Amino acid sequence: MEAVIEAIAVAMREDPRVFYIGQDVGAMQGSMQGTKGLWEEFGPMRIREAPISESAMVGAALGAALFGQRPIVEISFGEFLPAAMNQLINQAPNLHYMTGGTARVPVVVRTRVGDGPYGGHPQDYSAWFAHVPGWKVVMPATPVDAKGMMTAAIRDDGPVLFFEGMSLSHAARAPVPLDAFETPIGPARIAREGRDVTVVAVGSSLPLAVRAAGELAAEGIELEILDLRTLRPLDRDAILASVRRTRRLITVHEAWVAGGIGAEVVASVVEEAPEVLVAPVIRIGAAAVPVPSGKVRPHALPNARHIVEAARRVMAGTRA
Amino acid sequence: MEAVIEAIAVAMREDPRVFYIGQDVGAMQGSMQGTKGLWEEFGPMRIREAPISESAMVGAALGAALFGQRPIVEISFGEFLPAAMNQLINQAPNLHYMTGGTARVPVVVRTRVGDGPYGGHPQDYSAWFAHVPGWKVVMPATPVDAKGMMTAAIRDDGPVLFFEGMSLSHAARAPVPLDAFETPIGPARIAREGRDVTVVAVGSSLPLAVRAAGELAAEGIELEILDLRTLRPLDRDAILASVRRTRRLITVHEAWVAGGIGAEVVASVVEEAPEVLVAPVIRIGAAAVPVPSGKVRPHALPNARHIVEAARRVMAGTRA
Amino acid sequence: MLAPVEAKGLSEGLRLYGWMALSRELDEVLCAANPRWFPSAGEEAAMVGAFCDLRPDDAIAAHYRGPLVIYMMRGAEMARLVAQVLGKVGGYNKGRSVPFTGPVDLKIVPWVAGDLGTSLGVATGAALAFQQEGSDRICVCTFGDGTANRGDFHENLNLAASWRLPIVYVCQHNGWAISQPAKDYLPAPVANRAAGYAIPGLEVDGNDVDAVRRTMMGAIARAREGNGPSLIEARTWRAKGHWAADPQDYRAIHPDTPMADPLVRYGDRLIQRGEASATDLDRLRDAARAAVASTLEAVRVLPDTGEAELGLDEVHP
Amino acid sequence: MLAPVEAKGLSEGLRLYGWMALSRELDEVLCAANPRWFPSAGEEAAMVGAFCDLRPDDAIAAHYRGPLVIYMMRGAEMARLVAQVLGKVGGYNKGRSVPFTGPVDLKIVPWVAGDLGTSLGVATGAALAFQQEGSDRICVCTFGDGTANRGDFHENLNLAASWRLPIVYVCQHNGWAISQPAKDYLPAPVANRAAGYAIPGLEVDGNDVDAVRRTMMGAIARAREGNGPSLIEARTWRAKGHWAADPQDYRAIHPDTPMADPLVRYGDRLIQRGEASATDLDRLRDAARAAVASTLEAVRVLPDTGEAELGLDEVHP
Ligand SMILES: Cc1ncc(C[n+]2csc(CCOP(=O)(O)OP(=O)(O)O)c2C)c(N)n1
Ligand SMILES: Cc1ncc(C[n+]2csc(CCOP(=O)(O)OP(=O)(O)O)c2C)c(N)n1
Ligand SMILES: [Mg+2]
Ligand SMILES: [Mg+2]
Repeated sequence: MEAVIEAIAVAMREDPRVFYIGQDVGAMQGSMQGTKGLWEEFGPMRIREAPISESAMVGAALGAALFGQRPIVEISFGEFLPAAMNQLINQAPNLHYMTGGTARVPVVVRTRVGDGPYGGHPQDYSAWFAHVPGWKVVMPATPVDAKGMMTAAIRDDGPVLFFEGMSLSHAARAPVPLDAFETPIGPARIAREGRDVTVVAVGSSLPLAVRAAGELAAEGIELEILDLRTLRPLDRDAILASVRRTRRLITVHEAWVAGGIGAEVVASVVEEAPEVLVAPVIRIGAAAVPVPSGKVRPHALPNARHIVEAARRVMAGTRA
Repeated sequence: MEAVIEAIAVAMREDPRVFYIGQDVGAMQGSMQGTKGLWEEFGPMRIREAPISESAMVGAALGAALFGQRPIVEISFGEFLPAAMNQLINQAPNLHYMTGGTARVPVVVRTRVGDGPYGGHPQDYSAWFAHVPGWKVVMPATPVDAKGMMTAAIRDDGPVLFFEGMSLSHAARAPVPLDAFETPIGPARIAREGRDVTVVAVGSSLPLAVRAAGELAAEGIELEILDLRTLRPLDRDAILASVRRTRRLITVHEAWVAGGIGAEVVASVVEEAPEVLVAPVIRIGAAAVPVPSGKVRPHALPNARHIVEAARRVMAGTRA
Repeated sequence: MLAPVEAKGLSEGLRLYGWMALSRELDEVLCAANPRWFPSAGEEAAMVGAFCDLRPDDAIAAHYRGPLVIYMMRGAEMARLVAQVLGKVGGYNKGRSVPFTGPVDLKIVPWVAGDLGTSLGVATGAALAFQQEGSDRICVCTFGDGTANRGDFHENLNLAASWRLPIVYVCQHNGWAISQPAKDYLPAPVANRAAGYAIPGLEVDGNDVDAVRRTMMGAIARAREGNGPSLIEARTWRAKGHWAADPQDYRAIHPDTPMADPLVRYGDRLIQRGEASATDLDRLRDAARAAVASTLEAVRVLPDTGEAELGLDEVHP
Repeated sequence: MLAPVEAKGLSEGLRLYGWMALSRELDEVLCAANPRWFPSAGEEAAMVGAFCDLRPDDAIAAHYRGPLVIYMMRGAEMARLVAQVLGKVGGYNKGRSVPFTGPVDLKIVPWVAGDLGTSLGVATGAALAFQQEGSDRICVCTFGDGTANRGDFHENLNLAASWRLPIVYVCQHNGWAISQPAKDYLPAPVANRAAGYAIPGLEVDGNDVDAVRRTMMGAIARAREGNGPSLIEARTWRAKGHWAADPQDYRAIHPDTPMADPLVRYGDRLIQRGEASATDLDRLRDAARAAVASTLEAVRVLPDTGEAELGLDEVHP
């Protein structure tokens, strides 16, 4: 996503401590052209090409951060996060807390998840990290947010995991402000107002929800779409406020349903106010199979039709 | 836990394809004496001591399973699962499905989590695996279940992750049948009947719930305790049936709350019947910090008092 | 369909040439049909030489670049493999995994995700199974020079050496990891790493199929006799891009030195040795081309894999 | 408190002896006070020799066995470290992490979990930071012979070699990984692995502090001058159990060969060299013992760490 690259370039111009670690981020300009132009501008010392050693890449970024730098480390695809998992879990989120609050670890881990033009490596493990205290986990859904949240992530003094939904690289070009700006990590955004059903959408599921809303409006069903933007910390207030208005809830993301962030969204509502719900909630996500790499994939992933049907069902299930 | 060792010994006597991979499982008899007697009986070829190479250990177990053996691989503590994460995530749960349903991978991964006499390595990452299609994930709470579920796990033709709550090794000795018997993977168990609040307890949280129930009974609050036993597949029917009776729900586990299995339990109820809940649900789990290794640890983990207070709150929150 | 290669009466040399030629032809056609296919042109000697002297009951774990010919050498059907690459029904993997996987009943370690390095673990486990069962079966595992830097390489070689497992690890060193040249991520030859595990470490000209086979023979015998693993580094050269449609702009920035075509080299040798005439070779190549073309034609018309293969019931549990 | 060691006028040799003696005394007392403490007796020459010739602005990542003396050499307070081991308030880690961690402001890579091997990654990152900032600071990282088999060992040594990072990796090879003898998991010397990364790999008598220092000096200079990493294998011997209360039954099953006590060896050498008398040594040891005893006394009476240190607000975010 060009917006992300812009945010990185601006930060690297501003702050010599910001540098980048990744695979194929140099002469090739990145997987899916994800670092286009950076290597030319900043050279091989600040755009570092690493061996296929994901654990060492993340460990090195953590150590560099601990000793004064502000690295961004790219794991080409989210499917490779497990290869760096002990650095990502037993080190990154612990360093500040376990040192009695003294260590600072300003690291951004950037990665790509889900379906998209590339097709490969579609697994989305984002929910794991939303489970782990010490991480901030973001998944922007629009170019503007992608830029603003990458800027916020780079400026953050702790570890931030930045997920790019691959299907969004298809997204219609929206105008993105040229200057550096921050989109704060945490707050969700109402992407569409509507009175009938709250749809909490994550990353690349946002356009699906928007499409579904258009279709449903014709039937008189008005979706309120909450673009979650941040998986941890969760914007519980925004979720609850919206569900209080609509009294119905659908969650949608590309990750699996069981134990996905949708479960946490649902739980956050019924921890506060189960009585607001007038219909069973519906969670939409990947089918309960390892997400296929082949042409079966689209059938395993959420689409706008799922949302349309879910909305009809929750409306029908209304007991109020 | 001796019951687990017994299950393993019986299986190894019955089936020459069953063997064991772990660290310090030989002359030392295992971390926390977890393989006591096995090395003496079965020798170093069937009780294999591995280098500190968790990823290779799990990979080797998967390959051995794919080629006709039935290995049990022990990762001494759950905190080291991330070191084997790509084998655990990108291989184990995928092998059967991705080969068009042809590969069989009868592997048991055994590990220890949570607080306990040892004190170290308390992180509990079980929720991640409950998120991933292709895994069965069990966490028995009693010696009888530990034996029966280990037997079931060994006999299963797919990968099973077997979590032992470390505090349970303290547990009061209960008589365990000597013969091999299977406790099926999947069904939860009503550990205590009660009309007022359903407490879904996981592994080492079960004794806490039992203790809390005793205390609350004196106040006239009757807990129904559901020993979850299996995190994936989740026994949605048992959960819903109990909550339909009590109309109130508390979940408790040693893992973190956000994105924990408690969230999935809650979601499974409100996907079916949000109207049964007459009070906000309460989820109890580790505090939102990396679980400390030092003496701060108990303050970060659930205890019986938390459950007692939660039960009082849900009873007070009743609107019906 | 594989008549040109499997035909009775062909000399061993011609059979080998036939497999390499088949791989080349198939590769070309797959690259044309699927821009995301990973070309293996130029690496056939390393690929075929690593696996051609195994028994059918041995296990194999082939590198993701160029494995299809290896699977066919073991009896996999070209059409079903091509179906995987084209996303058509009939693939062994039912369109679920990455397309360079093969059928497990032929003792093939499958590719079930695209993460590099983990196949070394499963391959090591196959060798462990054979040691457990007390047989003299072995496993051969190939992987790339970039993959050699994953932690799994180290853990598995050390585990296999410690346990004396019957396995041969072969690095299919083509000088690249996508756009990065090997000199940037490999400060020393991969074979040097063998000393760290007290196992043989051998570099070999990976574009000379005879040399690869000779080196493999020793390592295979060693494994079969219970003397443990070996590490072989077959030096070859990636003649094309990382993927079929790879614009390869990086190649101007990181120029490399081409290696002679292993197919041409081997063909010339067969002629020199008097084992074959140029016409024999042409005929084999033509037959391979024809077999590939007819397979492609047959597969192209098949329907795409679709919802029917989602297989919700083929997940455990 | 550290007067015996820090006292002005002590020769370099006596200062080193003093640190080693302090470590030994501290270890003994901690083992008595905490049955789960990990004894380091017998490994002092390897521990101290690896770190004693660094600058204060260099980074260190010490193996979990025996790091406290290293932290003290850099200025950490014994009482705060002892508080960590005893679970008392006042520890640098506020009772949260494993007790063998040290204060980060002294350029110490902290132990934040008990998983072995990951500290190599963070240490490598420290060296990367120094290269990025263009300084001549370096990092020294020690780890066990068992830990050397984690994938992180491989990935980090290769990364450091590829990028010529200013770091020295030192294996504190004590012959054991808990109950497993090194011969079962290390088919070759760890130093042999250096050839795989084209970096120096040096074995040294880890119970001879002078030898360790000499070997370190070369590696430190190399790193400081921008010539990249080295791998040193310091051969030492675990004189006690894995943990203080370890019954060590496995030692009868896997007998090993004791090594001479590094403290005695170094003391004798100082006497031979005429650098010290037996009385000097005794005095240092007595002073160390006294310092440890008084520290322990002071820490023992402190309250245990408790809920106040839970620090819900010290987690990011
Ligand atoms: C763990 C992991 N990291 C990164 C990738 C992305 N990737 C796919 S192919 C490739 C290059 C592999 O290089 P090599 O092992 O030499 O094989 P080659 O492509 O040269 O045959 C990379 C980095 C991956 N698939 N898995
Ligand atoms: C990743 C990981 N696996 C296993 C363990 C359990 N463990 C703790 S200490 C130890 C032995 C370490 O051996 P070595 O590295 O030689 O250090 P030593 O104890 O001998 O000083 C093991 C296996 C661990 N802490 N981390
Ligand atoms: Mg390569
Ligand atoms: Mg050791």
